[in-house]
Amino acid sequence: MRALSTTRVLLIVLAVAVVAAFLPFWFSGYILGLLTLAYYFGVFAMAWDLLFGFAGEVNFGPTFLIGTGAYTAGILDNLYQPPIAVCLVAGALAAVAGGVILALPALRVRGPYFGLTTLVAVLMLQNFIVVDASLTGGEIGLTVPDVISVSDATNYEIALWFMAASAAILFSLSRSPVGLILQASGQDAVQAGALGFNVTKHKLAAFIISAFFSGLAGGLLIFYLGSASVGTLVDITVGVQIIIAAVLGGRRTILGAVLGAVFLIAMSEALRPLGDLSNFVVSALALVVVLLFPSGLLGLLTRSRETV
Amino acid sequence: MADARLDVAGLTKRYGGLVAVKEMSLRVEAGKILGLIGPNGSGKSTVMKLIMGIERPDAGSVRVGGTDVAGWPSHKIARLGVGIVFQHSRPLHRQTVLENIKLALLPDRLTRLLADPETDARARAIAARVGLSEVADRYPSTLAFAHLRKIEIAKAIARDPQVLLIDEPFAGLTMTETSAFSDLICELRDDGRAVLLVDHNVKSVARMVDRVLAMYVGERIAEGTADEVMRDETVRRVYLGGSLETAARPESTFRDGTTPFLDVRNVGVQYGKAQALDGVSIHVHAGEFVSVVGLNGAGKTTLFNAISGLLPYSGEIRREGQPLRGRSAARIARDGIVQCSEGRDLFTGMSVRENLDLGGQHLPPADSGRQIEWLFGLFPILRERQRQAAGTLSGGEQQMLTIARALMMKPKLLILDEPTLGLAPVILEQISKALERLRQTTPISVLLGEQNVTFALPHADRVYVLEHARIVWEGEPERFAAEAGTGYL
Amino acid sequence: MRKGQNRAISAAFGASAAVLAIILASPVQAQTKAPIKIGVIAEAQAVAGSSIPQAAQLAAEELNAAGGVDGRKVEIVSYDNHSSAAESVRAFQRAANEDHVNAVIASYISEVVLALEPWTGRLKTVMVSPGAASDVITQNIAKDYSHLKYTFHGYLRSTSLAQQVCAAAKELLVDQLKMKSAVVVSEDAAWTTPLDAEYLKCLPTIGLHVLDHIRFSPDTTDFTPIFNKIEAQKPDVMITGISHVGVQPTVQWKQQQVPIPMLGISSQATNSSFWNDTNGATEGVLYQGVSGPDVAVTPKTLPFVAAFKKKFGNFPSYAGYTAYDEVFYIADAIKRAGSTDPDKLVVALEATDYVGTIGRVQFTGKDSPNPHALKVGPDTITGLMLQWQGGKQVNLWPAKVANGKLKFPKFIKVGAADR
Amino acid sequence: MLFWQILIDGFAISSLYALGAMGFALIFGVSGVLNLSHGALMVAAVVAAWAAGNDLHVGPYVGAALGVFVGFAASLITYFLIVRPLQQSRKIREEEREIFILTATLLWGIMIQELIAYLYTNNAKTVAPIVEGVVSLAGVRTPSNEIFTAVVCWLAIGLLWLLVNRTRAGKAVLAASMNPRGVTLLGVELSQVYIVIWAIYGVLAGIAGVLLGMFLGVSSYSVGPLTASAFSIVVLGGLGSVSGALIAAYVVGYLETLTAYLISPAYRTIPALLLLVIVIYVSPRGLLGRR
Repeated sequence: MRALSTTRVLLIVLAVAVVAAFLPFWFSGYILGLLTLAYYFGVFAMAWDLLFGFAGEVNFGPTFLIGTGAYTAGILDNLYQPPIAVCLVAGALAAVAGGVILALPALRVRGPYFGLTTLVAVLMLQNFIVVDASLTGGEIGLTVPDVISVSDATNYEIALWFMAASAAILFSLSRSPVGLILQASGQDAVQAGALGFNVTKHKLAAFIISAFFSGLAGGLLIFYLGSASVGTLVDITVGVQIIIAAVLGGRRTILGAVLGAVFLIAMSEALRPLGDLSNFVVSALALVVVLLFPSGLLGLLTRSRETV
Repeated sequence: MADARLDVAGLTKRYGGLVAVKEMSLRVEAGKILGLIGPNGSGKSTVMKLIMGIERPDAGSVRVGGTDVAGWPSHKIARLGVGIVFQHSRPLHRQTVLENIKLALLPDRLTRLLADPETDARARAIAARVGLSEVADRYPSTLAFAHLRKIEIAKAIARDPQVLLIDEPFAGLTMTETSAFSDLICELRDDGRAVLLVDHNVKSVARMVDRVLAMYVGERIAEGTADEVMRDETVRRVYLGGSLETAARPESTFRDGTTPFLDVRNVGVQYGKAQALDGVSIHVHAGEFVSVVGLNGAGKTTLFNAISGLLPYSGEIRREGQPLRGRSAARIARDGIVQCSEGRDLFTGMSVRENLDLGGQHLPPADSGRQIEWLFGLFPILRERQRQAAGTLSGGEQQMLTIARALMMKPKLLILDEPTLGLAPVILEQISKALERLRQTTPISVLLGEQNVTFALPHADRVYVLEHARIVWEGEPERFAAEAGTGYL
Repeated sequence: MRKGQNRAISAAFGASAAVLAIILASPVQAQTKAPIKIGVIAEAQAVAGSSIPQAAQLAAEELNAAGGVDGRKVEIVSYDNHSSAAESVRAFQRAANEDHVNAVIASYISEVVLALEPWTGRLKTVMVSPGAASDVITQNIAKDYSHLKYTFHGYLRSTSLAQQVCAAAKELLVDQLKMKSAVVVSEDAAWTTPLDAEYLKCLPTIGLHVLDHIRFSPDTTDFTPIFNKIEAQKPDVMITGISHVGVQPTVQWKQQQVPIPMLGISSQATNSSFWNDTNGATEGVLYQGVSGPDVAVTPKTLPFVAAFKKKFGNFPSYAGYTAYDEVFYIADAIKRAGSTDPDKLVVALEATDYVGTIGRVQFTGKDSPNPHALKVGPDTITGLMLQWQGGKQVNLWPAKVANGKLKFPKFIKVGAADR
Repeated sequence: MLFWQILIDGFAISSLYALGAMGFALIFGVSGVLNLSHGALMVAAVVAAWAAGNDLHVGPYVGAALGVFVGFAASLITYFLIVRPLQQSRKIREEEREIFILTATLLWGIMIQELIAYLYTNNAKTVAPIVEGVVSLAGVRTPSNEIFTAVVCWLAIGLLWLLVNRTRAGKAVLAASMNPRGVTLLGVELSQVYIVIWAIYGVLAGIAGVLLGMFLGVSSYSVGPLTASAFSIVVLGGLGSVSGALIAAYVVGYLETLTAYLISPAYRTIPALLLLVIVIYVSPRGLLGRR
């Protein structure tokens, strides 16, 4: 992984994406639907990895950003039915605003305390959605009148290319000078400051970027599903699953996050015959990976040279 | 006057009631090196952090090239031309050495998605300058400790700072590495930079510095050339104490012969890449009082923690001939090797009595009561303070409680790590008396680690000097001043 | 029935449905024709939802034992939606695109059905809901008939439910016990909005003065403040609209000995296991139902209950009855349409006239303000008012199928004093 | 009247919160572990007590005891299976250990939750109460069970206090929560202290769970909210401070009750969350935090 240049990796991403673009010729709509979801969750996990792996901020509330984006887009569509693109942009912007709100305490408090504020942010959003049921659809969900497409293949291609583009942007960013500074700020803010970097500015930027992609993906997801609900987009457990996808795939790799998300989906699909127990088994498998292979799938594949 | 690159005046920093730095003033001109020395806790590192903007000063000015930067955020101070070399190196592990250097060359802009093409060449030039050329494309985790220190220097000089702050430049380096390192620092000075070196003692920086400023408990105590400072009476008293009276018992009087009570053989400890202990061998006989003197950072605490089973180590540590490796720290303590750690590790929310009871919890209640009575005799103040929470005691009382709590365990060997740290002379007197009584009236062996020689020598039967992770001298206390004293400053 | 909603993404990702194997001794000739596939999307972990696939399965087996539909076997494909709208959408897509089902029976949660409704039009797949109640489902059809005509509401609308509650309350409470005042208390959900509106309209007409109208979050766990607030207003009865919650308000009602009876919709109370779930606290609770275990609403009711109990070991939930009937009338419609073409199937379903376990099933016409809703009334479906008494569900209304008398636990003060 | 009502109801619910959160705080204080499977352990205890009554037909006392035992056993399993391997793993960097423990305990909680939903559905369960009926307190009709809940909570808190302050093992635990290194230097095996605190924690969570099951009832969906409430109480009280958790539990309990009575039950949790945000922002150490 390390030995490969950024351009090489981007070419590999492109190649994989092109191959994946042909999957609709072989796979059924159902499998495509699963992958569509996996790709969106991959984007969530990548955005999270940018914050945790690079900026060093333990964000337990990725769903705060996702939910803000998705619900803003969905509510807007419900109320005024502007073009979907307008809803998506509004959602992404709302998520960015959410990212800034989340970043404020992060720049003030450290470590577990920041993690707590993010958790509280999720709980607040959840409460707002549940209480304000007339606007948000409450506990069970918000249904949007418009969807991007009803064709599985079209939805799949949109998700795939959105994911590939996000991966390319986020990965390039992580490898760019800005990514380097971000990593330095995350690892040792004092030292980064002493090297002349405005740590606050860089971390804020990381929050904004992470929020932008989370919010946009959240919006796209609800216009794919046709509905949004606390249980699928906002709940803390959803956030944890995103974290698990990123940790499973390998932290600080950006691309590993997609791998983790696809792996989780493939796993739950493979375990479908177990019925109600499938969630149990998927959690157990993820737990085993966390316990035994902390460097994640990508770490396992590339045998990272980083040693403790 | 006008060409002082760094001009600090009246700098003050308080943490709550504690004054860490009091009205410090110092000046460094271009092309000069100022050594800022002081024992542990003297506030020298705080001064450095205040200059860099990592901490905010409560009062005073910090002028860099004429601009007062006191209270600025550190990235702005850095951009004004101040660089710092931290004592601990934390390079980015997933980036090569070159990339680590490039990082420091990057502009602080969010829009910079591609590095300037010349960045690479500049980074290579800096790597060559500090002697990292051969390893430029390797990962930090594969490098030796000295290389990691050089990465820090490389990062600090990447922006071509006019003022360079260096914290403990030689900590963890070998002799040859030290000399290569000081050559490098001298070259940086010859470029016309103002350099502030922060270290524990004069000796280590004497060869390079133009002037030395000595600090003690937040205040300046002396300033001048290295020689002047070394001859200064106040400095000598701070480092070496006054006249030394010793009352050593010859080693031959301890009758356990070839298997001493504690036998540390060729022990090494590594913290990451840094060698914290290197081939250290010491021994303590049953009933003997042994002092290990050394400056802060020499490795005393590491040695004691290895003995107490708190750290993994190489080599062998034996107690009465039996290896200690594999026993848990708690087991070692229960078996009678008890440490009073530097941080004291008291249960601050509990009363004095409760702390003592916890020390005696392995004893039958009757024994425990008797032991407490004995200790109240040794430290009468603790009897008065019985019901008070440990956290509310004064520093000296806390130290007495720490020792008393350890003695509640009826130890065979008592390890005392820097018991004098931050204590007033009156208190030292009391603790000193208690230790002497312990030595006279009990068969307990004591292993004392100190940088305060005045405190360490009077009771000692034998003394070791620990310097840069190695034992450099061993002998009777009366020989210390003549043979090891000067090197200690 | 769901709160906090801890949903594993793995679940969110896929309809992790267990496809129930349908292997029956089948006549050889039937296998030459492709089976009729009916998808069932339900909440397998919820009591009300778990009866849906079971009842559908039972119906399919009975149909197949009788030779199937024109020699075609009926096959049930079931999906667990984990009570989530998004997962239901996934399951619906899978059912339509992957498993090519001919019709879908989906969910007792209104929000789920509302989320699926646009997909019935998008994927041109017929869907019948066995248990959702919201009037919005059918109002939507009226607004966009050509697109949403594939949705059928196979359970009573909230408005109809409220009307039945009012009718029962008039006989049982006003006429018999001379009650005068009520407080409406409902959970905040899509289905209770029209329910409450109808309550507020019809209760005064039967002589119950509505003192207050309380809506609470389905997340509520501590009902003490709500009961206290109601009690302070001294109503004669609480008229309820609860489905997602059930056990907790009932248990706390008993524990705090709130002296006011509860009557209305309490979906969880329709389940036979409710007595155990509440440790008997449900004693005296009055709830509307479309059927009861010992109530012969139609000649088909009791045989169905017996067969269900024999096969699955418990009694069906209210959505079990409707799901059972739905399999039969979907099969019937396919037979009449002579095709599984969705548009022809819609026409055939609209003409449904089928006597099932809960009454006579007929759908309202496409010109009605609520197209594709169940018709209610003495000739079609009347509904029941039951009460938990000593661990049994006893029917009190309508009188002709009643099998018990109104009876309250001691702490309830009925008609007590001069309120 | 309303005043007494709020006072009594708030007291009962606060006592429950306190009991649930104290063990959580103890664990964090001694070992720095935030156990996010907390809610799952409590629900497991409730479901065990419920199932014992329904399936095994045992009396309420035996059922409750069984529930508490399940809480105790589940807690120790959590420690040995999940937490200890992660604490001792050398593959994980020190600064990342925290997120690994959080992730793993959360996964573990989800596993327990899914298993419960699978075996016993996600319907709410209530444990058959040990005492029934109502009594009148200051003119407020109060269920005896509510009083019982408060009494048992305070008995358990009192016992915990005695254990910690009056026994040698308890003293060692308390000392370890202040300074883990200090007790090692005094010859106390931290690994044994950990086992003791996880055992205490399990019993407390079990009792709190069973009481909650009798008082309000829980379902498998309660897992997340229960963890979150313990978490916010412990943060509000100051991470690791057991007495802080006790005080914070009453602050949160009364704030919730006041909101429920005076504003609306729907907004019940919101003021407490707002308070939490403010406290974290103004004083990240919480009301009585040490770290």
